[in-house]
Amino acid sequence: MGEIINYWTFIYGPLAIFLVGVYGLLTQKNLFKLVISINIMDLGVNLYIIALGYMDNASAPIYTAKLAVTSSRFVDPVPQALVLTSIVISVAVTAFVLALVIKNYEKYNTLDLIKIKGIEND
Amino acid sequence: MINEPVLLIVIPLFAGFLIPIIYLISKKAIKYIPIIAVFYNLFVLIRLIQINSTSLSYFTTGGYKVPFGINLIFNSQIGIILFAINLLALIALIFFLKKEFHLVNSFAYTLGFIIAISAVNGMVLTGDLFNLFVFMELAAIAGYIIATHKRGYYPSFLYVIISTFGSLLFLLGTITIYNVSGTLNMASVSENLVDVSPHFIVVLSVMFIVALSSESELLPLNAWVPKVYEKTSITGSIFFGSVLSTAALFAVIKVLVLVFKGGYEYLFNSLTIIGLATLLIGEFVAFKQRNVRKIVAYSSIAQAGLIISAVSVSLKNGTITDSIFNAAMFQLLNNIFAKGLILLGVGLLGYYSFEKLKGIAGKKKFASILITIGVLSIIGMPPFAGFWSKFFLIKSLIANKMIIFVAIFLASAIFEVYYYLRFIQNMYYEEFDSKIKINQISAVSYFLMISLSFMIIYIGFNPSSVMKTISDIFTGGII
Amino acid sequence: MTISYLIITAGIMSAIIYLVSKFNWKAGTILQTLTFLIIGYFLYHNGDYSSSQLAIFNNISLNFTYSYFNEIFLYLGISVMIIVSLFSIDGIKNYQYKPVYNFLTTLIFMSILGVFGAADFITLFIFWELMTWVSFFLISMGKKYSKKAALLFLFMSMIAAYLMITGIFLIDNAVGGITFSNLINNYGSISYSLKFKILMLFVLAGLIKGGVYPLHIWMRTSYSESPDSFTSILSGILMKFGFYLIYLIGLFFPVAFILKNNPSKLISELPSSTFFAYLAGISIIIGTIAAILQNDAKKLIAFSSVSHAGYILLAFTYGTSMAFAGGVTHILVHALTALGMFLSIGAVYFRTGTTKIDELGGLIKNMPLTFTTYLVSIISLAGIPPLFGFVSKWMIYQSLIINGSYFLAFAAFFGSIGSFMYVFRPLAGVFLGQRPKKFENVKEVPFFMKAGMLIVTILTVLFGVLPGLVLKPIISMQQSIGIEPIKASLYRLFSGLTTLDMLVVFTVFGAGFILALIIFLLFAKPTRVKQHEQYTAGEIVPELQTQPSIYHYAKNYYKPFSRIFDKFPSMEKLYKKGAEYLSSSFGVIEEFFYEESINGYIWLISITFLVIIAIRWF
Amino acid sequence: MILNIIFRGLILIFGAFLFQVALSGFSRKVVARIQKRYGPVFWQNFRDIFKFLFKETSISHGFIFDFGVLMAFGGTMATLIFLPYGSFEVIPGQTNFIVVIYLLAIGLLGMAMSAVGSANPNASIGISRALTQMLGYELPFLIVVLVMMYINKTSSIGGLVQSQIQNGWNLWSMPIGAGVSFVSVMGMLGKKPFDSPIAPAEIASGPLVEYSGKYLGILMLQHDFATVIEVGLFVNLFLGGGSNILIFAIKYIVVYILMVIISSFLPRFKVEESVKFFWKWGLSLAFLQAVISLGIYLI
Repeated sequence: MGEIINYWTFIYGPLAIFLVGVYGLLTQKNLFKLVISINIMDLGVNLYIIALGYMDNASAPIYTAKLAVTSSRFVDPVPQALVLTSIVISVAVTAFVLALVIKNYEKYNTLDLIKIKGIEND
Repeated sequence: MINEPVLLIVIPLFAGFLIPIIYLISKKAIKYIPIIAVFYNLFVLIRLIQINSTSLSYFTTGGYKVPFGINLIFNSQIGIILFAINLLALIALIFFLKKEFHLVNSFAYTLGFIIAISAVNGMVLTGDLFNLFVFMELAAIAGYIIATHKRGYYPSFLYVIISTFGSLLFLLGTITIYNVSGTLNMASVSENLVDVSPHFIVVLSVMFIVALSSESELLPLNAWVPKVYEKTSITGSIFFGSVLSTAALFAVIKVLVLVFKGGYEYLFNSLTIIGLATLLIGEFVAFKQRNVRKIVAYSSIAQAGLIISAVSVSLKNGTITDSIFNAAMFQLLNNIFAKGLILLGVGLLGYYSFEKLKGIAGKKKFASILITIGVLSIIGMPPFAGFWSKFFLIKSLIANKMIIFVAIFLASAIFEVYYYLRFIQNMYYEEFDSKIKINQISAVSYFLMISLSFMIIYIGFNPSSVMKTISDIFTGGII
Repeated sequence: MTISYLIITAGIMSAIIYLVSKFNWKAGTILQTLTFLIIGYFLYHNGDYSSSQLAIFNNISLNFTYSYFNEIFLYLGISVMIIVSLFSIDGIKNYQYKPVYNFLTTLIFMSILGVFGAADFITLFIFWELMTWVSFFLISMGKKYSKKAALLFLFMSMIAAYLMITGIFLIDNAVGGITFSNLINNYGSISYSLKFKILMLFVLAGLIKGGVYPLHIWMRTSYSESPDSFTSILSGILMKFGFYLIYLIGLFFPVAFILKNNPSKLISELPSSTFFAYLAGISIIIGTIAAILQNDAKKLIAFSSVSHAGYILLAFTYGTSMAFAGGVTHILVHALTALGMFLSIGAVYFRTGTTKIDELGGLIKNMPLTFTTYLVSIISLAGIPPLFGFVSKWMIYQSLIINGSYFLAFAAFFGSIGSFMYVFRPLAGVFLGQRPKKFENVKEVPFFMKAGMLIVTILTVLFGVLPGLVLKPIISMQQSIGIEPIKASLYRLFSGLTTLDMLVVFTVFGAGFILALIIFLLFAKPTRVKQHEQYTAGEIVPELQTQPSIYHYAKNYYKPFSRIFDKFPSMEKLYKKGAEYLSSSFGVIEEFFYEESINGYIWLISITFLVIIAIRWF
Repeated sequence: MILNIIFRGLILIFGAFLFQVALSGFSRKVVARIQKRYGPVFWQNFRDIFKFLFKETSISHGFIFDFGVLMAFGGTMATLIFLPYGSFEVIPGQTNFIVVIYLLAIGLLGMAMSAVGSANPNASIGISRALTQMLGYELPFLIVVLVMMYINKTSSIGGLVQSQIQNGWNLWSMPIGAGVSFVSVMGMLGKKPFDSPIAPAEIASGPLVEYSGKYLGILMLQHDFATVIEVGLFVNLFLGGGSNILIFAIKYIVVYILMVIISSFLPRFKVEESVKFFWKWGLSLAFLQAVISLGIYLI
């Protein structure tokens, strides 16, 4: 499959997005920003998944009468199926973690990681 | 129908869907659903262990043939481990419903728990990489919920971030594997990986190592473990300590055995080193602790490191070195019971810091003796179960000339013995502080503890019965 | 009754004894004594050598044997346990956890039977481990700092146990089995380097357990802090496990085949034996000096054990048939004398509540039997004829002289003469000298404690006069493994150099004493006066009333001597510093790996990730 | 046979008593001459001992006080039996060196017990010094004797005497060792400069402080017997014993008087000084002798 993919667009792009998310995790001290970083990473991974399934000039993997005549290639259907699951999971996690951020704020009255850690260790 | 392992996943899931409906009818009645479901699971498991041999069987779902659809892997040995996990889950559940149910948002936690059981069973059973990712996420989400049991919001947040980071890496790796091998089925992947560039495999395997280390408590991603253990409820600690960590470890081992078995020496060498580092650092840090739960947490980390490194050593040569692998699995099995027993017992006493546990054995003799049995088993003293797993592990490692490994293992074991027995000593021989309120322990709780210690003593006096069933795990029918 | 049945009996009885003790601790202890007696009787009654198996495990069976090489140790273990148990009938009165104590000591008895009765290394290891954790609980029951002592004991014991298990599995790999007989039969097939490794592992394990310098660090605190009657077991038997291991490995490992070629050296095939012999010498010297400088009677005896551990090791590594027999005899000697010393010091503690030498004094008037036990034990320990201790020392000296090893002989002499100094210290400080006011009404210990001590005393004298009683099984052991046996009859010993006749020595000494008594009685009867009537010349010194201890020269008894060693470094302090350093570095590790913020963790993960890739890439 | 042995034993003890007490009386005379005094008559020591023994009153501090003295006296007399004196042996073949050395310790132990039993701190100090000093002087002596026994392949004193009849005196074959042993024996005897245990001026005669009457008499006897053993050991080990008891006695007198003369010139060591002295000089010279002798022997 290698020759079909435009690496710069489809592989390194999503990975760059992923790394942006990692950068966020490395540097941010705010809980919300951490959640957003996670979400960016999610986005990167999801894009990557879709990108791997993509092919130039291919049609959707659905057998129709017309298709049987014109096209020889399908887009890989599996990543598309997977990405749905992945998105659902990331939505669920995001929802949960946001609730957790609220709870954290209620408990510690701050969203700063360092301060929370300080309170926690006391 | 009863012979399908998929029931183990479906039944708790179904029970999970039932709970909201029942909840509308009666708020108390939801208590009984998870217990019935797990009991049913155990029943199914006994049947499955009886009819399945030691060879590996694949159970397809939805009618798709093996490389394409999702499939489950099962044999009687996996059955044994699953049985132990479900038994501990049952114990945690019974305890939860009896003691902690009324303290929390019962609906959410009951639901979370039963989903977690389903996910954990799925993690152990599934033979599909992406499916494993889903179950891991499911188990993790349930885990996040359980981690907040006692308002431990910050540890839970920490857990979420680290675990999500790990699972995203896992997903990345899975998809890449799919890209290069064209399949997600673990057994088939390993065949198709043969002609992939070695550099690529390195990146891939490292991705897997780091990703899997979050749930399996390995070094770079295990920072959440002590914090979560410390802040969660008794149920939660048993869930994390005996149920989730075991299942995650088992899932990791499964991935290693099925996907990477084709002699990726570098992967296994790195894993051995990481595992041993985890072991040593875990024991060293545990050595400093004066809080039982933290001790168990760090020692659990260390045990995970030990098991992973033993497994990776056994896989290094491209085939499974049976003796080491089996000993590691035996160790895994023993840890389930012993850790469960300690966490339950200490939870029942109600205090975790050494200060407050001083001399409590004078007041709670029987419970303390049961805890002592757990501790003696975990540190490997005869005549308890842990002795034999340690014994077989050392034996097999020396038989394979891994003296340095043995030396590190034994050095860390000395520390382990030291700090665990310091805890026991603190319980028995210190002056009891009369200001401390003693918790009542109900008959049901005693029953749970006695059943666990019975398992430990039974295995201790009859190790070969378990060893026999544990042996040949995975070796039967790998393609 | 084979040993396996005896072990099962002991196991079952431990539970029964526990239950009975809960009901009435004295009855429980009496039951314990009876159990030990009966088990000992059954072992004696079926006097034939036998082996047996215990197969509660499906395919791992425990093998036991009662044979030429272990019978003497079995009897030693059983008799020490009987004596201590007898002593305990009254002696554990002040203990806090009496039923548990009885339960655990019965388990110790079981593990003693198991270790000494084992016919394979795994069985030995299992019971060894059992002993370790049971002893841990027993030591923890003791005095104020006993918890720390127990942990140190545990730490060192675990190191020993793990060294041993590594050695066991190496043997298993090399010869395909862990039974002793298998080892003897296949010994020749092991390569030299492997032999060396195995020997080192076993001997190191033995040295830790036996308390040889510099691995003795657990002994001082474990001995001084553990409950008194358990200290007797600890030094009487459990410490001997280490030497039993060395003995076994010396017996089965190189010996069975080497001996026929080279009867004069047991472990001579390996270069290590010289090293260990010198280590033993150093152990003797340092143990002696340290013992001289102690102020606590139990610590003093602990260090004397270090020194005597050196003697035993010296005898075993030295290698002649005479030294080997001397080593085994010295194990018995030290078991008996340490038992006597610890029991008598325990008796003192029982009545006075302290073992600090300078706090006690003049107890001979109150506790004459205790004093006698102590006196006989120390005379034996110092190796003064005609008591038992002289026999083994004489045997060791003879072999040293025959081979002209003058450094080792120097060490042995040093230990022996130094032992006069340290054994006299408690004698003077505890039993003689000024008696503090508060101890004026101290009574002699109750009947059963007296009985226990009396037995030790009688045995020490008896074996001293008739050493053939214990030498006979040693000789038959030596014959069985094919070493040239030492020559000895009931009371005569022959070395190549000279003859020792213990009966003559005893008779002459007795005659001398009687003659002295006659001369003494010939002259006028003396006037008896109170202790401080003479040297203050009738004056009442005011300090004598308020501060009698200043007239009781017990503190810093060997001050001039200790001044010589002021500047010497202490091994224990070195260990302690190392441990502190380690402990603080653990804290740093925790900070680094587990106390970061989330960002820190992610950094850690990323770096790990990159490092693993980088190593492979470049 | 047994009666014979008993008879000979009694003769030995009585003879040793007469001989040594007279000799020590004579040595007082020698010391007095060195110090330009007249000194007492040579039978003065008999007078002293009998005076003490027959005293009407003597003070006892209880059982151990008596028992210790008996143990010391009895033990020393028993040790006397195990030494050969020229051709005279009480029990033939029973001259085991190690037995002698250890039995001799019984005398010290008994006296120590008795003295400390009196509860006088001066006595305790004296005993602690004596025991400490013992660790000094015994070691070099034993090393030298060990080498001797190794070379001659016997550890009985009688055997060593026999070997010297064939090979000449050990004094000539082991001169350094003989010198070391000579000083060691002086330490054993508590002669100056090694008399800190009984230093009369500072601790009032140390162990002896509480004794009076027959106790003191018996202890003086005990000391004389111990002197016989110690000097006798030296004579046997280094000067070839004697072919008959008379030659033995002459050698003995020479050694003893030599010791007395030397010690009368010397001041007193502190106890740790004397231990250090024995360890520093005694041990190193003893080891030197060992190396030399073993070297010669092996070549």
